Amino acid sequence: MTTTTTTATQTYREAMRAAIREAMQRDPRVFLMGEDVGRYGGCFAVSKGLLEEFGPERIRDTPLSESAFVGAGIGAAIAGMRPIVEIMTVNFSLLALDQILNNAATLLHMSGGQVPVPLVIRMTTGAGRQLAAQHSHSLEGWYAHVPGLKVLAPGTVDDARWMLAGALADPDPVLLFEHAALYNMEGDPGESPTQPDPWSAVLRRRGEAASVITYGGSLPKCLAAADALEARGVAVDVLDLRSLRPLDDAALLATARRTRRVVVVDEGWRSGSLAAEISARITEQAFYDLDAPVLRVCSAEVPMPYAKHLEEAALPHPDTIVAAVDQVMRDG
Amino acid sequence: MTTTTTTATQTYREAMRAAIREAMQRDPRVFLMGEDVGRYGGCFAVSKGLLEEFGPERIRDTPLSESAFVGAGIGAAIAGMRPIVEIMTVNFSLLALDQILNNAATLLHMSGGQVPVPLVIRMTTGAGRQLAAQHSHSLEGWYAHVPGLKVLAPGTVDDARWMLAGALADPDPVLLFEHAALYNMEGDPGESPTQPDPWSAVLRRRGEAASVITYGGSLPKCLAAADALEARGVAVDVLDLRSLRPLDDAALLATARRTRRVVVVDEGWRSGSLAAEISARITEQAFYDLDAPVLRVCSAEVPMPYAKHLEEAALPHPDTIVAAVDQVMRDG
Amino acid sequence: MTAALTADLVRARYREMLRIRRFEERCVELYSATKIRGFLHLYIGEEAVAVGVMSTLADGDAVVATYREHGHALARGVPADSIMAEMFGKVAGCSRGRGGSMHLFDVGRRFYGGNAIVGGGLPVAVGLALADRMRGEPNVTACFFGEGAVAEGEFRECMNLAALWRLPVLFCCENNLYAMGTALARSEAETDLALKATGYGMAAWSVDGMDVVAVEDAARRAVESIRGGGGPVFLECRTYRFRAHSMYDPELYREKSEVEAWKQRDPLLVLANREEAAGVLDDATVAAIEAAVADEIDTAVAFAEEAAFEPLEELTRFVYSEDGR
Amino acid sequence: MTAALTADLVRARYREMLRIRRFEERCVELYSATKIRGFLHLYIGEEAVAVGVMSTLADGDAVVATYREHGHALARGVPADSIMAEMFGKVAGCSRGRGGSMHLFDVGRRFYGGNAIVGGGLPVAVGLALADRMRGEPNVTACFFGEGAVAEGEFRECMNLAALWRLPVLFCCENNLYAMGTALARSEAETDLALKATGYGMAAWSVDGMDVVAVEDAARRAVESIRGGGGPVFLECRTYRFRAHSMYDPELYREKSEVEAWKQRDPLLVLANREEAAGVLDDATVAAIEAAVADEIDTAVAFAEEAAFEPLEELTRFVYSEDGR
Ligand SMILES: Cc1ncc(C[n+]2csc(CCOP(=O)(O)OP(=O)(O)O)c2C)c(N)n1
Ligand SMILES: Cc1ncc(C[n+]2csc(CCOP(=O)(O)OP(=O)(O)O)c2C)c(N)n1
Ligand SMILES: [Mg+2]
Ligand SMILES: [Mg+2]
Repeated sequence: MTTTTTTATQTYREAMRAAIREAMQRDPRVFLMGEDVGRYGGCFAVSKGLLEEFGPERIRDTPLSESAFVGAGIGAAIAGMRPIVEIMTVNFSLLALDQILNNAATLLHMSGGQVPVPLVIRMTTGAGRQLAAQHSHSLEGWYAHVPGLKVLAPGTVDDARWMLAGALADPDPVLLFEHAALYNMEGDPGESPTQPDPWSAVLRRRGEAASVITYGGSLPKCLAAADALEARGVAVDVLDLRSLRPLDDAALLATARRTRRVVVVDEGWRSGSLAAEISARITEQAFYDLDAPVLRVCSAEVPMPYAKHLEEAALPHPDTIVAAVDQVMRDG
Repeated sequence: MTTTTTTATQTYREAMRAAIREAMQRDPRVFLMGEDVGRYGGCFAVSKGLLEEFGPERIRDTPLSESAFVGAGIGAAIAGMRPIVEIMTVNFSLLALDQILNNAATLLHMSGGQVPVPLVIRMTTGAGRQLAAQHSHSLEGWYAHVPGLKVLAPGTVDDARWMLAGALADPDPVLLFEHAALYNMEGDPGESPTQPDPWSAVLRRRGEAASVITYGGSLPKCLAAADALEARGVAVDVLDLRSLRPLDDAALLATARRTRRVVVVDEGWRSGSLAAEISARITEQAFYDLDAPVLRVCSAEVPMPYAKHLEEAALPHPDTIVAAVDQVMRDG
Repeated sequence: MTAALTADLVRARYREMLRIRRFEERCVELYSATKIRGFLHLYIGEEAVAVGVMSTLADGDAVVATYREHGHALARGVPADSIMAEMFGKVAGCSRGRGGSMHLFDVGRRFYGGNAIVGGGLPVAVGLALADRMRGEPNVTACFFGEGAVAEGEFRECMNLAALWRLPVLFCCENNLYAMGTALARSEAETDLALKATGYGMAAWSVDGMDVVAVEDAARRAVESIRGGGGPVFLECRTYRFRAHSMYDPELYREKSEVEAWKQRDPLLVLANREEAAGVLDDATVAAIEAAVADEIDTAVAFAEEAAFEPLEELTRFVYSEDGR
Repeated sequence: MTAALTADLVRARYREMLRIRRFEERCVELYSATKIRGFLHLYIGEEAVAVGVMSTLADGDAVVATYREHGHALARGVPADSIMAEMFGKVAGCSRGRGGSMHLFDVGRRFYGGNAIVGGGLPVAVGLALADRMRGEPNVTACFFGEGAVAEGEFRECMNLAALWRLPVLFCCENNLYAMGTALARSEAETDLALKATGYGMAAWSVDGMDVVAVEDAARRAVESIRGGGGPVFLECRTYRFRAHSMYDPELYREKSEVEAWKQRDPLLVLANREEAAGVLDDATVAAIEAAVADEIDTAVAFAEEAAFEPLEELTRFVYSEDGR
């Protein structure tokens, strides 16, 4: 299976492709289904070449019917297959939300434990490419609100390469969010997983001054901010959540209690963001250990504008993250 | 217009009906559209009798096509009508979410201010009637995450009677959430609005011991809890948010700063709940004024079970609210 | 085929329809007695559809139904006691009391619920059929839904997808003329439902849904064609709901006379009046069937009464699988 | 009707199609120059559809289009400079730089965008028509969408709703055979799109979408019938996209030869070769039109270049109306 061994550095896109290929080679129950995953090669070229290798039955192009093919993934999973359903972007997943929330997330419970749904749904998320108000949402925090679903957000090439296997091994529905801005990021995922299972958070940087908690597309921005702070002699923790549901409470509290100052960075709109949940959890459980209120760096509350300067102003950036860290260190 | 003047006490259902009737009598652009609003009389009997009074053009029964008729409401609003679209329950609104989020919430922005959408969408929300996992969601907090939308949650007969006019007067899309458990609640809305506009929170009880912040279907539970506490000599603030987006920050902070101890009560699932946003906001802005961490009383993170004892155990109750207040008073 | 309807089969079908009828009549009493709560949607008047179609399915076939599914569950062989216990909210229920009337499940019988979102079960049915198809299993998935669901985008997407991929799905549309209070003509521009299937290149036919023999014949043809690889079939069963939509329906939208007229075509009467039934359903036989059915239901109610409630500590079970993490 | 196509009209239609062609060719250059960003979907090859249909609409009529709408905006009369400025992200753009290529708006011309969710514009179009209908306005709403949208539940719900309520909507399906890389036959079980309309009891016909005269004739018939109260019409325009789906499409899904064959039916050639055009489109005339078009586009680009960017302080404007609270 030389096709699946990874040679030194590759892109996030290539890593995700290698993960899908490996899963399909290892388990005949696995198939990929979605719009243009086959002949077109995938709208972000993730599945490019897989049609030739696995054929149209297992690399299954679908009509533009998000509700039907996501629901079909649920049914196929119930019947014992291991579908990977690709939704081009999270914006379009709204058309399949009834199936995801009313079926995938509830069937196990409604049936008293009889109907697990071992389905993996992959979709891109996030802004930054001037795609405006209908193609730039970050709704992974929304999905993380729903009991019955699990939500992963690979933010490194390593996780792009190795998280999928964990998602497919899980007996319940797992949503995998790939930030479109990460596809060209390069890294070396190595020959085997180096990280713990997908469900635990990982400390990507270690420092004592403050904790920066983030995930997915915001991780590189936070690492850049950490570098900038480092250059000024300020060392911070950068905690990569990786799993948005379940959240790794232990890791959240550990970093918060150690540095006593926390900044949460999340590309979602600020009000009702996942960052709010993290802030609330830390405050509930570590209030007396904090020297300052948990701060949030999120997107401006605006449907994403097209113009580059406006879009950039709406999103978190290393400098706004640095500013928030300076702020949280001044506080208290 | 004697039909619209209210005689002493009436139910929340009757108050909402009077509000719709009044709006339709006053403005020919207003019409009600949704599943079974006409011949059936409304799935919760809110619109009962209106078909006879206004006819099938203005009390418009629709097919089971949530996406089409909600989107049609958007188009009609853009063209100058003032539609009130009724979605039977929030669970079914998922089928119309693409229209609500990708169109209603974005058209004004995408068009650079040219296309306001003066649409009102009414829907029921909440659990408590043993309707199980596909009919018991409380997703108003989700909608409150979306820039471009406004979200109201009448929790009293008074607000059921008078909030709709404010929603219809607003140039932007307003979602009105009616908790199904409130329809038979009785009260006297009076002859004219006594409360401020719908966008500001109202203190329903005043006390110094702690602040209970809530809205909609949880309001009566919080008032019952306040009574129980009162009986023990503990007087608390009960703040009724009324508007979930925009949130009345000034009112949140005022009560938090005065009592220094806050409990947020919200029927939504705990993780990613609106309660999390309120906790985060208060912590961010009033951290040093708090004597204890903000506590949340939410629903258990489970798709709602049918069995009565399990459903009750999953929901907030006066006693769990009282327990949380006792807790927040012990803390710190 | 009708020839194949022996005296035994006449009795069997009559008994099956009567089971559903009496079971639901008892449910109404138990609802008034507040033993059963939530929404309760009665199938009374439509029994011939579930009984006729189920009698053509094999054990390996799958079934997806709606919130009006007591009849489908009973006809599929889900034990009456586990259904009754479910409606009582007991742990012995077929969904452990988590689902209630709208969410009956029995995976052992490939009975996949019990879906309370109109049209929401169709994509799942398409997926069950896709899995069978990809694995080369000879199974058929029977998906039941009302004519109101035809207006939902999900229905239309699924018809196309199943036809496009030639999946083994029997789309069984129970056309009882109303979706809550909305008559078909106020819901569909084209009220000939079978005609719609042509827009998806799908075989379709309509049948008298009050005649269990006619339903069974039509369904058998459909299932054979599907199993033979002929692709999905749309079967419209013309039927009628004798009772209110649910327990809270004042029925403002239809005339009592219309209901009475349809009651003249009660599926029990229609079967009894068929020639194959001549002499088969004499008073003694019917009385015996009634007695057996009453027995079964009494036992089910007793079972449900005695069954235990799930302990509160179990509240958050079945949100995630226990073999998961 | 064809008789009505005077020499002036031949020149006008040719010029209008050429405007779109040259405008988009310039957009490609500007995209490479990174003046234009985001997604850019070209209409090149399909110009006859927008030009033919728009020429049958009145000022009071409304238009809803997709993300591939430069041609529709230009043909509807949205000034080229405000469109170009929009793609440059400038405040002088027709959507103040908030929308970009996929979200062109001009309410003054009842041009309601610019929708980037496949099928997402249809419900809005139905609502615009509903408002006209309820107010007794004689307007028609023309809704453009690709054949890929036909698979979406939203399309099907809207077809039914418009037909059920007999709303004045022209459903204009631009069948260019592909939805990104998905050929119609891999998307629809029944590829005869007009046939689908019968499932909704809607009038429907197909037309050669490469022949502006044929499109205009068909659209005029449709618009007259709709305005006359005949209910909605589904018009399939058979056309072809000469360019890639967007700027990032390797076009693995179709043969170069297929593209070349369709280019033989370039709408500019088809019009030039019609008898009405004989002698009308001589070299001098075409050269003059080219010059005028080039002028207009140069001016638009210069306008866009010089236009100002919206100040950052304005970022959160237009989330809510300013006359709101
Ligand atoms: C998506 C959705 N919309 C609305 C409802 C509320 N509702 C429940 S049953 C029903 C009528 C369905 O009619 P039909 O499909 O004909 O089935 P029947 O009840 O007649 O068996 C409606 C509107 C729902 N459950 N789901
Ligand atoms: C709901 C939705 N799903 C997927 C997409 C991604 N997408 C953009 S254009 C397109 C193809 C649409 O094809 P068609 O409707 O034929 O229009 P065309 O591009 O050919 O003009 C797709 C799949 C989208 N924008 N919206
Ligand atoms: Mg029905
Ligand atoms: Mg196309």
